[in-house]
Amino acid sequence: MNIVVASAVPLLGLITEPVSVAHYLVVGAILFVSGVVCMAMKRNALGVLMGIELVLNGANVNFVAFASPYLQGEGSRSLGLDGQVIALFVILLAAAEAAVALAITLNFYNNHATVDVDRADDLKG
Amino acid sequence: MSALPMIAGALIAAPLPVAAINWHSLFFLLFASVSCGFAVAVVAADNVVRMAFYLVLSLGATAGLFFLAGAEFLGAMQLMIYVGGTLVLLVFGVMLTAQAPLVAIKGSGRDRVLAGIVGVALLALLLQAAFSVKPWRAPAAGVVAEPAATPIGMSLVGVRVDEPAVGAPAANKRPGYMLPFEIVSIHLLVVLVGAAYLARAKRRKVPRAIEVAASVEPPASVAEHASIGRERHRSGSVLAGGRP
Amino acid sequence: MTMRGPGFLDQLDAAVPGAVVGRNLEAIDPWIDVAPERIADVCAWLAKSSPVRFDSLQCITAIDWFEIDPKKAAKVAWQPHTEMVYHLWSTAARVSLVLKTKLPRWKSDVPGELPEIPSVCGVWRGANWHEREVYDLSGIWFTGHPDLRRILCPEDWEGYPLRKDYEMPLDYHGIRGR
Amino acid sequence: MAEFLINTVRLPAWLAWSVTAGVAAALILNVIAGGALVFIWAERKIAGRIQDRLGPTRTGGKFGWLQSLADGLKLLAKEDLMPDGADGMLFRLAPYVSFCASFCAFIALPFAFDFIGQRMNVGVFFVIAVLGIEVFGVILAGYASASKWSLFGAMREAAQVVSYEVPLGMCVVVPVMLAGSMDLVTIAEKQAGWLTNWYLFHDPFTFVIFWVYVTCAVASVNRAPFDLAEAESELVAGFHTEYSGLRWSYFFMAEYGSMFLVSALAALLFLGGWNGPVPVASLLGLSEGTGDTASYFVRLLGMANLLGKASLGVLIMMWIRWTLPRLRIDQVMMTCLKYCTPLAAAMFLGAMLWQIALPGGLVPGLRRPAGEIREGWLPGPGGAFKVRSADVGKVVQVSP
Amino acid sequence: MAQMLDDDPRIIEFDVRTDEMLVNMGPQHPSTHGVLRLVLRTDGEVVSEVEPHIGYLHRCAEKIGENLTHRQWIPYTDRMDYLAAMNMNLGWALAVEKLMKYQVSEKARHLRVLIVELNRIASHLVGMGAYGLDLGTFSPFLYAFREREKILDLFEEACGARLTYSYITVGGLTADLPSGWLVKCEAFLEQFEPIIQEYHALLTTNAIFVKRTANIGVMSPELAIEYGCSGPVLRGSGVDQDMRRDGEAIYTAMYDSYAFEVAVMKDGHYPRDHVYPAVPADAVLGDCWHRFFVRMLEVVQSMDLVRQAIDRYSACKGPLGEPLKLTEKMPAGDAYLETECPKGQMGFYLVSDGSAIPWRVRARSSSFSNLAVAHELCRGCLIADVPAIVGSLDIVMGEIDR
Repeated sequence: MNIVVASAVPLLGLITEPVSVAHYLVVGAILFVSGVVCMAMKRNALGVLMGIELVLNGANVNFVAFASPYLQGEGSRSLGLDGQVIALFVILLAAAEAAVALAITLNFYNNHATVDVDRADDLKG
Repeated sequence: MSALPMIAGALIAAPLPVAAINWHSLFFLLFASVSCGFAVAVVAADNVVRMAFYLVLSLGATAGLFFLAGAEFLGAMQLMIYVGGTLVLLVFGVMLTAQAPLVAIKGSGRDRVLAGIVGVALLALLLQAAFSVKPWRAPAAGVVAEPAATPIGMSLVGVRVDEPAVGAPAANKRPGYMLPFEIVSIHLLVVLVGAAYLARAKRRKVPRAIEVAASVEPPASVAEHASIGRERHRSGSVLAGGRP
Repeated sequence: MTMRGPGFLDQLDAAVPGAVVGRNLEAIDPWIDVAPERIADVCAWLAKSSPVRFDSLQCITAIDWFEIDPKKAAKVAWQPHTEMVYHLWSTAARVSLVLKTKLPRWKSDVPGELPEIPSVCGVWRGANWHEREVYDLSGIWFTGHPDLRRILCPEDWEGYPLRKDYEMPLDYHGIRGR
Repeated sequence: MAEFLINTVRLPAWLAWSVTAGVAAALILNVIAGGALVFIWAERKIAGRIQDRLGPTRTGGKFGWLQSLADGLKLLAKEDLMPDGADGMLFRLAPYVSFCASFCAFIALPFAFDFIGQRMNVGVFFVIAVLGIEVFGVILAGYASASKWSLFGAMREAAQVVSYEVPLGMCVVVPVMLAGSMDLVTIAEKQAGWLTNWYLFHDPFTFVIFWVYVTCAVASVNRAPFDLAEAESELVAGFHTEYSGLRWSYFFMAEYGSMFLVSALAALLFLGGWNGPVPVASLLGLSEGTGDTASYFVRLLGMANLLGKASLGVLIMMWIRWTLPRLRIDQVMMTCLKYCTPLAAAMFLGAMLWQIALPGGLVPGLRRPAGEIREGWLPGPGGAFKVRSADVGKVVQVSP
Repeated sequence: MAQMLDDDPRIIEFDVRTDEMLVNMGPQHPSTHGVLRLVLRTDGEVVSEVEPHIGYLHRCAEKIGENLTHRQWIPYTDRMDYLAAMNMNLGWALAVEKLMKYQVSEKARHLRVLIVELNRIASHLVGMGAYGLDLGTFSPFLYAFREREKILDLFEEACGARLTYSYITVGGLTADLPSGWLVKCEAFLEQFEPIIQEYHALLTTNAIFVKRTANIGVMSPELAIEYGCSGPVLRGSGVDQDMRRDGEAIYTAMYDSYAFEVAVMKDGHYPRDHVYPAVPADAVLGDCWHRFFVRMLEVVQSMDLVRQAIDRYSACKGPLGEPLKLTEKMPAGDAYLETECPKGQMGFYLVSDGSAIPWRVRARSSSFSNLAVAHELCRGCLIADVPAIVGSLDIVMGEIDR
């Protein structure tokens, strides 16, 4: 029955079949690419910061996926606890990074009255 | 685009038996679409405040994905630190600098096209990698995740209590995370101090009325006023000649 | 308290010669008449150097002596003019003093040109609002006032309501006046 | 319930689970929404009594008990206004963000043994984390309103709530440490028995930290004297200055939801959860875990217990609100940084040392046996080992 | 430039740079006591400048006064400080009587004292309650209004009005008290006296209240005098001045044989005629707390005066006397008189050309001068302090805008 429906409409398989690591990886990839594009495209320093957060989250999704006991086939290896701990460190470092980046942005804003990263060209010869 | 009519057609022709729905997958789909959709919205939005809001939703949905993957502690952590802490900080920063001209700085069209091409290319690469992961549709059934909070806590103080993966060394031989934990702690402290130092600005201090009052000499007239006794006075014009 | 009564006036005369141009010590509130251009000097002396420090300005009043009815105007004993009245108070000695000064109704008798008088804001900071009010309602220009603009009426109000010949505008931004 | 539906009513499994989930969700939502209505009525009544007047008396007959409903109808009928310069999307979304965050936290809140939306291994953590998101709605509302007063309110709220999360977290960690679990059900179960088993009376440090928790909880849900974000005498109405009608009422419901939540959390963490001061059920020989009809009765009793304690907390917040003046923003921040945080940290340390020095408590007989084996990990030779479930609850001799 | 910044001692290192923002507080704002508009220049939460804008209630009562006879203008004085209309009536009536050299009967004199002191209590109750409201506590406001209602009931019985009385008029009062009024008044005082301790518990000594008011908006005596501040605002700065004791003879004669001590801090303490809570350690003379406290003391002081007035009034046997005719002609000349109203010294200046209609009428408002000093007090305070400071000045817009 399931197979019939799934074969009739391939996308329906998404909600009838259990998810696997690959699903998570796709999500992670989309987050990551969004972050990269965001970093590249935005001129607002805070926008760039948000891009970084997205990139880190994309990576985190991967770590969690590889660590999850739900998503692994029988006998396959998972990162187990290590994946979660690494993701934890990523979150902490992201918080630290956000604090410093925000401080730099505010400092930049104090000195230049703008948050446009293209205007940060003081070191240009 | 052709998928939608197909789904609709399939639903009409052969109604999807609700029993066939894998609820876990459905919720995954929900969270994943929210997460990815708002991540793309962050890229697409120009208004920095809205970007921050989309980011909140995206990261919140990611926390939901973590919960689905059995990483409850991590999910709560994501909500607490990321969504509750980091992003409030970010929104704070956005508002501090959100003056009309800065709210929406638009990138140039060339940048956009370039970023789009690079992004699509990168995405293609990553998706290729994602789909090549071995167990594409062979997840385990009936696995119940162990509560992870305590093992994570124990591993951070250097003791591993979780079940070792297949082929890994025995429980108490595997490395803990004591040193990284300490490094991160120190790092956070340094960052805290550094950020506070960086964000300062010199500015002219407006003296508070209290300080002004405190800095002036003790008023002479207080003594003068105090010297007047509590006897009743008859006042009048100074020109009226002497007090009666 | 020997420095009261007429003796006080002599001191004032000596300190600011020629400022006091008249006096009435028999009135209910005895007053002295001051030359308008010397009012700031007199006040400064009264507030800072006089034996009785008049440290507080209670009230500034402008009285418009002008009779619109020509029949009555013919009978009155005075020429049309504006009278400024300053009520001073000494917190330490608890005595009051009334200063009066006469101004023309219009500067150089050109209607629309406000009569001028030196501001006493430099003597008492509290005079600021009082002078603004007098300017607003009676149309007296205080020279040397830091921020002389209307205070009770709207900024774009026309005319000076407490002048006797004031006529309420028929219309103010679409609001019927009379 | 699901088992009952599957086995007795012969429903298909998916339907049984859906029905169960639906009933649970509806219960939570209605208990909270209905609770908000009751609390709004209670607040008006209490305010009235405190201020020497009657409060609502007419609507709905006696005591004006339908007043909140009538208010709700009035709010529904109000014109839906949005300021000209407002950011429309964010302005509309903000109340729902606040509302959802406040109500989401109830998922992990147990009302009695097994009466819980989703039992979570990290329940406390989850509740605190989700509650923290409520501030987003407020910030967005303040920003999107395009009003300076709203922005002031939002900024105050952001600064205040984020700061108070630190001492609040520390206060919460103490019961977590004593119970050895972040699961709210476990924490409450550990306090079963007589009044003396409550963590409030565990040791002097927990007694002090309870009051720190109360302070921080009042501050983090923005109630007087910490209601800086909506300080009506300074900021008109703070972040919801520009809101009216139903959208405003969502903020209101979120506020009452959060009030109830932090009160329930206080009851669970410090006041024995659903365990009454006197263990009536166990004295009668009943147990809540067996699954028979009697156990349901015990659970209902426990739920009444918890709701009573949480409502008491809410009532105390109302009492405070109608008694005290409001603090200034710098004083609020100072209270947090100079008093609450160091105090919470010191009490945390103290409670930890107490636990090591006097594991059985001052009067050993009053508490559960000290040598009872709990679930979790124990240190042993060559690393920690997991306690076998069969050993949990056994009492062993502990060498001092 | 950077070097200069480093050297200037007034420059401190502060956190993130913020931008100045102009905020309108009012004219529709919960804590501006009517239609007052304060333009705040703020830097974050810090207020660098406050500019009051007034005139929203202006109706040029002085111009109206030039078209009415002296007694006809009495109702307009009601509408100046509508919270203490009796005191306004009295101020104008005495100014006219000063010009006419008229003396009211002994009985009318004591009745006037009785009435205005009762009104002072009512006014201070509103001031106290509204101040609590400014600081975010609602209940004391209603407690204050509950007691004020009883005073208004008494007034209603005496003159038929609850807010704008026109009771005291030129040449006396419009009517004598109804029978049994004094008993009710005494009963009220009896019942009211212990309640004052409740107010002290809820506000004066409340820790948060003290934190919000002590050392906030400190006004030096010089500043207060220079701005012509008066009443509790002036006495809160430690200046010992009360027109009931220091004013002109025609006014102080009213209080002859009355015993009262001016509520002002002298030699580090307030008058010790009653039991008062101690001054908190944080409070500085001239701050909001002292201004508030002086008002609280004056409530007790006025209660004493009312009791004394009741005794003296009941001892008077003669008739109350009729007020002057509406069209009674005034002598030519001018007279200025300041009376001690609850908000401060209210001055009325009257110029007559010999007819019954004054040539010029001038009302010198106490709240006007008291508000003028607000920008000095608010400089550098926090936004939350602005209502605290403006509230402690206890202004009434009807009197400021006239």
